[in-house]
Amino acid sequence: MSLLQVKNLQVSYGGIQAVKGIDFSIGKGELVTLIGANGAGKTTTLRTLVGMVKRSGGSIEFDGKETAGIPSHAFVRHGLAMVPEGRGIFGKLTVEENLLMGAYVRDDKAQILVEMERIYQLFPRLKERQRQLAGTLSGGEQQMVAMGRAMLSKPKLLLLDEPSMGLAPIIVQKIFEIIQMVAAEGVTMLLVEQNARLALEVSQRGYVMESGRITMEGEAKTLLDDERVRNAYLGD
Amino acid sequence: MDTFLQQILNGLVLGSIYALIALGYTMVYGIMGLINFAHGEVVMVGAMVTISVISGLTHFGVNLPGPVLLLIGVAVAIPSCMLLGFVIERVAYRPLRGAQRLAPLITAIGLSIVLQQLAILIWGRNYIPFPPVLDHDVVTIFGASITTLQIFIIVMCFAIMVGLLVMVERTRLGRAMRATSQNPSVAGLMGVNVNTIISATFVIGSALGAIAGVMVATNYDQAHYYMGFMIGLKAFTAAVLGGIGNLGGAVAGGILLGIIESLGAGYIGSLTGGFLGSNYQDIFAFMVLILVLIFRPSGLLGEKMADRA
Amino acid sequence: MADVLLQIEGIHKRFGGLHALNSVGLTINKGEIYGLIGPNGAGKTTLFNVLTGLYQPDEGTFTFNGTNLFRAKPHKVVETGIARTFQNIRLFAEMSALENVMVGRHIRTRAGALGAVLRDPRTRAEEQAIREKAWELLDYVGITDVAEERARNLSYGHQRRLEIARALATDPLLLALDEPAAGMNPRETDDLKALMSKIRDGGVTILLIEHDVKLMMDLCDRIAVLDYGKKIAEGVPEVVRKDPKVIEAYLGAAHA
Amino acid sequence: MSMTLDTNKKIGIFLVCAIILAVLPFAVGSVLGNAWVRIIDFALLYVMLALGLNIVVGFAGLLDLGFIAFYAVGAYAYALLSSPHFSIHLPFYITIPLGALFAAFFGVLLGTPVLRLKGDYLAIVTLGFGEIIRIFMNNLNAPVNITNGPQGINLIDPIKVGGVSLGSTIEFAGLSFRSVYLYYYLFLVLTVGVVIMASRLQHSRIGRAWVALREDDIAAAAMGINIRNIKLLAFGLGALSGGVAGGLFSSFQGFVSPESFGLLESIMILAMIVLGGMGHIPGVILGAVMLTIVPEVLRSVIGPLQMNTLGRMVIDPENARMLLFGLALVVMMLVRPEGMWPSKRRKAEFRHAKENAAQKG
Repeated sequence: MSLLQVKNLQVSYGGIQAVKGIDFSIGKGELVTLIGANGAGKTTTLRTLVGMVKRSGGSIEFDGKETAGIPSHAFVRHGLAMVPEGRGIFGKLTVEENLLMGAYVRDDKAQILVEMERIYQLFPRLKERQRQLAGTLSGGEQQMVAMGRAMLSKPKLLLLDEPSMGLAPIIVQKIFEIIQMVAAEGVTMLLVEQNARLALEVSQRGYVMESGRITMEGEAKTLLDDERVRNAYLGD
Repeated sequence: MDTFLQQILNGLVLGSIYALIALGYTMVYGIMGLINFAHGEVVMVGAMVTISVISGLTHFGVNLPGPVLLLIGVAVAIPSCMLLGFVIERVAYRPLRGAQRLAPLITAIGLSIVLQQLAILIWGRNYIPFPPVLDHDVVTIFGASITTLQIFIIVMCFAIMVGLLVMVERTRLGRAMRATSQNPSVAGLMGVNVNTIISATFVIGSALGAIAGVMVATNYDQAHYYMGFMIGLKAFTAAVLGGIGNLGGAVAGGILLGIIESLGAGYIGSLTGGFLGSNYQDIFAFMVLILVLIFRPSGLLGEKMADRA
Repeated sequence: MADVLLQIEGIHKRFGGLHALNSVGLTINKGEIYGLIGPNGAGKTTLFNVLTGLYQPDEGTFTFNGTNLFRAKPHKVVETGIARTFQNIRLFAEMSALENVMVGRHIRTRAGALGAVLRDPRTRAEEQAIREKAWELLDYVGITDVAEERARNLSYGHQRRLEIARALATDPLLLALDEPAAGMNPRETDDLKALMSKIRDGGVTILLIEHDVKLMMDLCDRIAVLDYGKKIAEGVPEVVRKDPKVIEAYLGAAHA
Repeated sequence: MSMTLDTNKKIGIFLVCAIILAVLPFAVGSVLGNAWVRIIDFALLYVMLALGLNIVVGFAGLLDLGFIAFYAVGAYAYALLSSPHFSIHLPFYITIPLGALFAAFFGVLLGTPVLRLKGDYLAIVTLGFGEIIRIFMNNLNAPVNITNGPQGINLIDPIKVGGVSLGSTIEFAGLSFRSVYLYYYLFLVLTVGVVIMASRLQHSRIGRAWVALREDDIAAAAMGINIRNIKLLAFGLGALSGGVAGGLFSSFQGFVSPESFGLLESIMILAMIVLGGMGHIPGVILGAVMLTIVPEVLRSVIGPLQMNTLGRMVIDPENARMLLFGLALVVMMLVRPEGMWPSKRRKAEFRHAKENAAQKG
């Protein structure tokens, strides 16, 4: 039984069809990667999943329910969270306030505090910087805030958009460590990445997207060994 | 020395009113990055509605103490202005969100004109005296005089401003407002209904505007359909002076501008050897604005914005 | 001894409490590809902004091709011969690709308002030359087929190339590229690498910021590493990549 | 082949326009009366003003809400130098250029401190500047009487061309040219001049630099455009056109007072540009003409219409006119923010903005 089931999804953006009918699915507890070139439609796909972009056709079934008609701000209530490209932290809010924003739609105050402690255990750096403005943190710490914030919404599925984009190699490594830590917590994730090698190395399954279509799919290991993937995306 | 203290007191009264209005500008600017040009008209409507309610009550022979009448007037004016603020956002700004900058500015100017003309239709073109419901008891402090009403204005303004700051800094709604102002689309991902937050911002700002409008009208004992223009402009100047988008800055800027203006009006004659008279008072706000923007474009309390290159 | 093109020393830049550049000095020689790497927030882009006049440094010296450019305005910097691209692509979105490049010719042309209104023969000839040069540059970076398209509608890769063509239109001696390969897949990166080599071979010195370690190691003659606003290493790629300070601050274990 | 066809077509259109414009005052004057010729004269003045402001707002993207100040400077310069107020009566070929240069000087004066400001900040400062100018005009009658205060300046000399005053009726070739006709032709010539100037600037190196500035000032600076100079040039040239129009207004009206130069006038001119189609010269001309003519039509229609249908004045015509103007601004921006006749480029910009907004919403 898959958590997310996408069928024939189509999205048009500024007169151009960015996503041309794709099918994919994600099972509970899985970490799945979507790789592809710039402009292949990966980010558009993610944005469509959380209602930031309207689809022009196809169906998205999440947790057994069609998501059409859910207003964009209500997706998080249904268990769909996204860490946007560039992390999207609120720089002028403190670390703690950022985390609280993650729990914005919840009202079980006591439970939120418990889970916040859990995040601090996972990322002790954040505990130290609780009252600091998030904008003053380093790139890796900001990623921790973004991940912790998303986890506080208790997502059934967490979407990650280009977490390593434009970051120093040493930070990229840290970010993938964080992703694996979060995966170990049992969070289902869909990862969109330019850095195909690292992404496939941490994932169970992968999809390759090219100009709006899914052209390959399979076990991450298989894709890592695939000649075409190696040539086009791994730079071998 | 008496003139000096007197002008400081006058400036404080004027300044706290500016501050209250400036908060409305700065909140909207903080969250949407646009100048709500029609905010001055909200202030005017607040004053007008209060006067109408009080006049209406006295006309129908309701015999209540002055302050109670005023309170009823304000109690009607605040929700009226809140509704007006809500409508302004829905009609003039929401449909244009994400559009080019100039479009919302023009709709705002258009609405401003419409509201003024409607005010003429309802209340006429002449100055309307504020009903004599309040005593103007004068208190003398070190040779300078201030009315109890003015003291009340200052105290009220500060109480409201503190309340607003606490709301924005400490509550869930305040946090959502700050998050939305920084990044609306991410705030949306967190489950914040950005439309609701923006409406709330307009509504709260308009409530403050309504109160300020009543204060202006009681302080000058009159109201006029065009009163919102100049005071709105000056309050906006105050917001810029303090650093637009910054609530504390709006308060500081408002009070500072009020004091500068009063001192300016009091001393301009002797400063220029009688060449410029106090009819140049209105120039001060603009002069201050231009000077601030030249030397400290981000305002007094605003962060220095490094251009993102 | 190679010819020195750019020399900066003791450059400081502070933003409020943040010391973004702390006594940075570097020397770029004519004809080389000089790389600049470092963690995010290390001050790379700030340094670029200082070098192109968008930021005024607080202290230091800045000489380019024999001209003192300390606290010079951007147009003066461009006139002296430094052109740049931006990390997040800043094209004139509603102008056509061709017009974008034509704007790049601004600094090398003279027609003023009077000439524009009178349309004298000199102004017309200059306008014609601007147009021809712009076509030539579009051809040079390989995007003549989209010359009339609005910059906004171009693909990501084309936009990157257009930004380079626009910078080249200013006849630079030094071309400063800020993460030109960000968001590109290995194939696109290779094409870009070829273009950069071609530009260098054409006599333009290149200053490059990139996170793609492989690209930097392959392409650059020398590399400087910034961390917390300070230069922590400088040298040929093989030496820099083995420097323990660089591994600790930037590369991490995987690339050592 | 198609080349010649196009050229022929262009010449055809040009000739038709020229003939229409040449006989327009006579046609209008004989059908609607000379009051309407006067209105057309004003329309031409507003076209000049709107084209001037369009250089600043439409081309360079600098939002100016105090543009009327330059009109005022031009008007007062003419008035002070050609009226009994100081008993100076200089000829127009000195006063008009002098007023224009003076206005341009003020344009640069305003431009210099606000160089670093953008968008709404710039709008509000220019608005403040406009108000300062107006307040000075209103109060500079004491202690030294320079502007004659709120009363304004009267009996301003009409323009005299070769000994012939445009303020009087002259007979020529059997036709009788009244003052409003004579001014019409003078204004027409100058308007055409301003149109040519604006259009040639737009399609030049300078015009491209303005667009670059408008689209991304940082990238523009990084391309070697001297941001300061190019902004000042826009302010200066815009103010120059405003100054010319101001001088003409002074001579045509024979009277100036601070009342003519309020904020509402600045907004009106901005509205002409925005409603017409910002940055697009034909659009701006259309906007200026529409916003001059339509209110006059309304003025003559609203009163009688109420009397005829309702039998009494329910709403004061002036009030109704302004109400409609305000509503028109709002509705127009909501329905067609790019204006009535936008350039293709602007149209695309607005479509993109709209799509982005829709996708975010």
